[in-house]
Amino acid sequence: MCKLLNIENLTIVANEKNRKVKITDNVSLSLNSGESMGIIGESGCGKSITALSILGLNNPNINIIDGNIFFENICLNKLSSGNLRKICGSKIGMIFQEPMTALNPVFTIEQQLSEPLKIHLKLSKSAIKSKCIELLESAGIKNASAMLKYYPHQLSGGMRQRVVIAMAIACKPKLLIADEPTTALDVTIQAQILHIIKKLIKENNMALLIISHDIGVISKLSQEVSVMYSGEIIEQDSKTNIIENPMHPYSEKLINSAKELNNGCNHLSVVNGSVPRPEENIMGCKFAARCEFCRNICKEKKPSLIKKNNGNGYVRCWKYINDQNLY
Amino acid sequence: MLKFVFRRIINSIPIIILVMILSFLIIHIMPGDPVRTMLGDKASEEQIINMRKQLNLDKPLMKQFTIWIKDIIRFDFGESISWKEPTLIIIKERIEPTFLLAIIGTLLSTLIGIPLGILSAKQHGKLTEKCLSVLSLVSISLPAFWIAIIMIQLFGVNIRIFPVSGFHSIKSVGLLASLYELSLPGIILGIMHSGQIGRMTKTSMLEVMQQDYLRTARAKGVKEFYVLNLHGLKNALSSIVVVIGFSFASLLGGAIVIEQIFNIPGVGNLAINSILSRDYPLIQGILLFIALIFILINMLTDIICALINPKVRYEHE
Amino acid sequence: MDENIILQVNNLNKQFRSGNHKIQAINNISFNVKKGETFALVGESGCGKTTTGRLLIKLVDADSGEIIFKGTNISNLSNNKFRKLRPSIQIIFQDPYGSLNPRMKIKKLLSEAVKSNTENKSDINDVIWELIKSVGLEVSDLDKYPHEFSGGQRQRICIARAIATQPDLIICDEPVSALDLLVQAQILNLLKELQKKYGFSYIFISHNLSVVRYISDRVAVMCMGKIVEEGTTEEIFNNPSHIYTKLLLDSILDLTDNEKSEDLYKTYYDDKYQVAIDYVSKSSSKLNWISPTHYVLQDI
Amino acid sequence: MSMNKKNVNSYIAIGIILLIIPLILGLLANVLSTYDPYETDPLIRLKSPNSEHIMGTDDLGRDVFTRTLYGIRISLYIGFMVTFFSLIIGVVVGTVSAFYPWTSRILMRLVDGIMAFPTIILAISLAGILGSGTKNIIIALSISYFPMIARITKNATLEVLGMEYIESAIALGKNDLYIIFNYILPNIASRVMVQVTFTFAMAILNESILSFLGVGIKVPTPSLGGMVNDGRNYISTAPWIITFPGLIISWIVLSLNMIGDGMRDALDPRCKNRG
Repeated sequence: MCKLLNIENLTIVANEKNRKVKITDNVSLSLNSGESMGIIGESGCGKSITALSILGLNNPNINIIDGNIFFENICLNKLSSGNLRKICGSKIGMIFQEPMTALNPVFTIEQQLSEPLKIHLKLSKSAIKSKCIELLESAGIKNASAMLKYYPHQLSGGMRQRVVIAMAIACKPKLLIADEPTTALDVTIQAQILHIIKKLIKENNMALLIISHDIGVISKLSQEVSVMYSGEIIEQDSKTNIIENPMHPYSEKLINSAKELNNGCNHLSVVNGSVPRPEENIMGCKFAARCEFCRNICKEKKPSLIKKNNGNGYVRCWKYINDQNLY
Repeated sequence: MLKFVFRRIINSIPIIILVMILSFLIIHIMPGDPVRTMLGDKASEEQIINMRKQLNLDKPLMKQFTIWIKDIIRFDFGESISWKEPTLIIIKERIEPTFLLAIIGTLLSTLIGIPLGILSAKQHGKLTEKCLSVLSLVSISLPAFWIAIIMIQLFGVNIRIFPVSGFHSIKSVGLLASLYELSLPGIILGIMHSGQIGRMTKTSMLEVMQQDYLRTARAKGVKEFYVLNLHGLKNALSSIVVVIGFSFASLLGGAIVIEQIFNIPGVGNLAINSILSRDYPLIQGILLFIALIFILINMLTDIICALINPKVRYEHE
Repeated sequence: MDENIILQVNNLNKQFRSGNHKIQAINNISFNVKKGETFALVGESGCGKTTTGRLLIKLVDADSGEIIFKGTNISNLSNNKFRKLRPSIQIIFQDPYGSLNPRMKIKKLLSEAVKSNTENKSDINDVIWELIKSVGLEVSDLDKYPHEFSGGQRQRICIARAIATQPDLIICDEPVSALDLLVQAQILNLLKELQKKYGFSYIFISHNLSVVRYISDRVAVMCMGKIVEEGTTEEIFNNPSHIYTKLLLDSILDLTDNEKSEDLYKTYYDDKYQVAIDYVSKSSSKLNWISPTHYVLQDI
Repeated sequence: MSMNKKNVNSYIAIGIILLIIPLILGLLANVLSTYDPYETDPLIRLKSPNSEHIMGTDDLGRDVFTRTLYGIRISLYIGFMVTFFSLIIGVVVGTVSAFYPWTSRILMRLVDGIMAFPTIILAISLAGILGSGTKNIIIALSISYFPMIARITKNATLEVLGMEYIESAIALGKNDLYIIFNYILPNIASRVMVQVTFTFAMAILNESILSFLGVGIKVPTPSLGGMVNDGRNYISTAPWIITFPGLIISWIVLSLNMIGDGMRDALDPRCKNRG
């Protein structure tokens, strides 16, 4: 059976001034239809850029130099822009981080919401209107028909995000990409939005790719989790395994500090230092400088992503690579 | 929307009052006695006293000011000394060519400026954009009077395709003939102002092109043409409208130099002649008239902006 | 008055106007902060917590109410008189990119802060060296400009600036919200460590309950400009008594995804949120004391 | 702030190089030419450019090259003085009215009032009323141009005042003067400088217009605009009289506009790196 989404060895660079900076390095992901996958990582780790590159929405100075993105066996990154457009919004929907800026301030909600319906479904005018109301209601907006005449600035952040969600699912896409959908929202609103997304993917049997820096958000919505650090996937496993038994020292620290903060404790365990800048050229493991298990090999040679002994997950750390694997 | 228009009108009242004060004061800042300068050295003492009386300059400043304000409210902008006619009537006779010229200039500059601005925003960083940006820089750097003289020599004298001087009203020669007389100055003004409009279009398009909502539109599968020209341009339009309004207003205020060179009897021409002939009441009247037109156009552009962008409307309410 | 109380706020009010609308940003709030403790103001955006912080250092003037800092009522002090007191109350902001003058080197940023405390007689270079080390940066960093640092490092510089004046009270306005989780932990630990060393008090403003729970001794929950519940951290987290506090606590995302919480979600937040908001907007200013340190705002 | 884009740098660089040439010509006018700009000689009227008079002579037999050099000198001088006064007045008015909002009611209203007149009309009227002459042109143009700088200064200051680093300085107990000089001026300087460069360009352009229309520099004194006016009637027979001064005005204004454009692009957040 073919995968719904298959990202293979994706390497993305940004052209800055006179040099090229690697944003992601050999990222591979795959997702079956109806499944959900979360990508977690700190800001600047390349998770959003990976997600945006699926629909080719990155800035023009950011290019894929290696690897492919397959969606239903179609290679998206080699598709002409016209053909890619047919997939955007119809088979793949996207929710963005900033509800305040994601909507066009000079068009009404109806005008914006009806666009994907007009383009992909080619509905009649009256059908569009009733469909718009239906979509808004499914996104948890109560007075939907009144809402259609509003402009974005008349709505609160939570309401705008619901509109963005309604727009993303307008054509019942097979894959929904959510890029930090709740980061800009208050906690109580966050809970509402997460619930709506969860309900909608279940009802429409959509696959979900969710990007977040918050393990709490990821754990609410996804079955599989990929942990990214400085442009690389360092661990990939089921959610339960990642949360209960993270293997990579970085994921361990990340999960632990989230747990410590949530459960209340007297002292937070700390990882010193900060994420290396993308332009730094690091030979070995990117986390080596901050890792308490760092050995010589870690600084010299980059570990490869290996299958975990127990189960289906993958991890990228010398700790788990047997000596015989080093030739 | 009505509320916005109303508020906008109310808001411009203080500035109108201020403009009245400033145009009143302008005659009082001049060094020496304005009447003596106006009449020249040969004027007799009696003439000076009469003139002073006529212009109310013999009264105290506050009294002069109240008379000035009262007159303006009755649409009396003063009386020209050299023409012996009310300023407004003189301006009225001169407004037609200026108005036509302003329309031609603005229309041309908009038609040239906006597409080129969008093009250079799209081609940002590429050769096309660099060429266009140098061209627009040149267009705002050239002195209009110099270009106009050269153009007259080229297209009016060497190759006779354009008329080079004068203007006859629509009533006397018909619309087409009038427009034809204004074609060369109109083209010059259009090209020179297109630089400014093109630059503004480019700047605001570049800003809009960074916005998240264009990405949202692309994610919906909207065609790139509509992403830029529907989603993008409608957002960029309000700042472009401001520049267009500004350039229209300054043309209405008189393309002084162009009118002077092409010998077009317009408002700008009148202004410079009144200054050269030291006809102070006329200068005052023209200044006030032009400033009021300026304020009016500003008001209209603001209202157009509010129509385009609902956010502007609500920010003011 | 209690010797230990360093800041006492009584019946503070602040109204903002936007056009014809009046917004009661701060609605009759009172609280106190003791020496050496961390007092948290927690709530969602627009609840007035940031405004409270700005009122306390008179970046904005209050409409009515008293702010008594170390026995002086600063709310009606003129700006000129208050200027001398300013170094004793410092503030750390959320955005580490906007809170440092981009045109000054770190050395200048720190020395101007040290100089504001005129009582400081020791050699200024020594003080700066000690400061930069105490926040975990290198002496060589002094000759750099703010843009050369990461968000976490900049927040360290902000902290160094704040403690340079030897203040009694530091207002931390969402100091870790813009930072990554692991850097958050570094900064939170640094704040705790410095408090232990120098003994100043914090007013910790945050929307993040987990962070508040970690760092604070006492918590006030704000909603719509009112303090709806106040108590020690244990009391608030173990025995939340106001409907809004409960809602906030329920919104914390735990890492376990139990299916039974699904039903709870269904209509829970939409309705509960509205109920809580209505409840707060109607409630009187009467306090219902649960323990000597714990109260909730009473219903009408 | 660093100049990020390569072409931005080159804009400023080209602009400066272009500007240096007329600058040298103007400053060294009396060294580069031995002729007297006022000396008329009916015998050599309207001579085309030759080895003695490299830009030819005008209708009164004056050397066009010499007069152009002195014209550049006076243009640059007026441009500089106008920019200087507009900058000082504009920055003071702008910062004060941003810093003390109550003063803005008077100061910015005045600025709005002046800006309600089209600059060129205002400048011509003022120059006409004050009478021609270098000093009066400087006054007229300064009054016309300081409002724009004041407005930009005010907006930039308000933006800076909204930054949290200002609040942190207030919290340190710094006084207003300290904040203005150490916090506000360094942070608005670059934006104001862009406008200053454009003001310089516009002042030179408008000085030439005033002189062309006859309300600028008094007649025998060489000025670029005045020379174009003088040469107008001889354009078919002696085009060099108006060609060179016109070219030089365009040259100076273009180079200043290039510098301004380059500076503006360099400051533009769009060109900055992400993160």
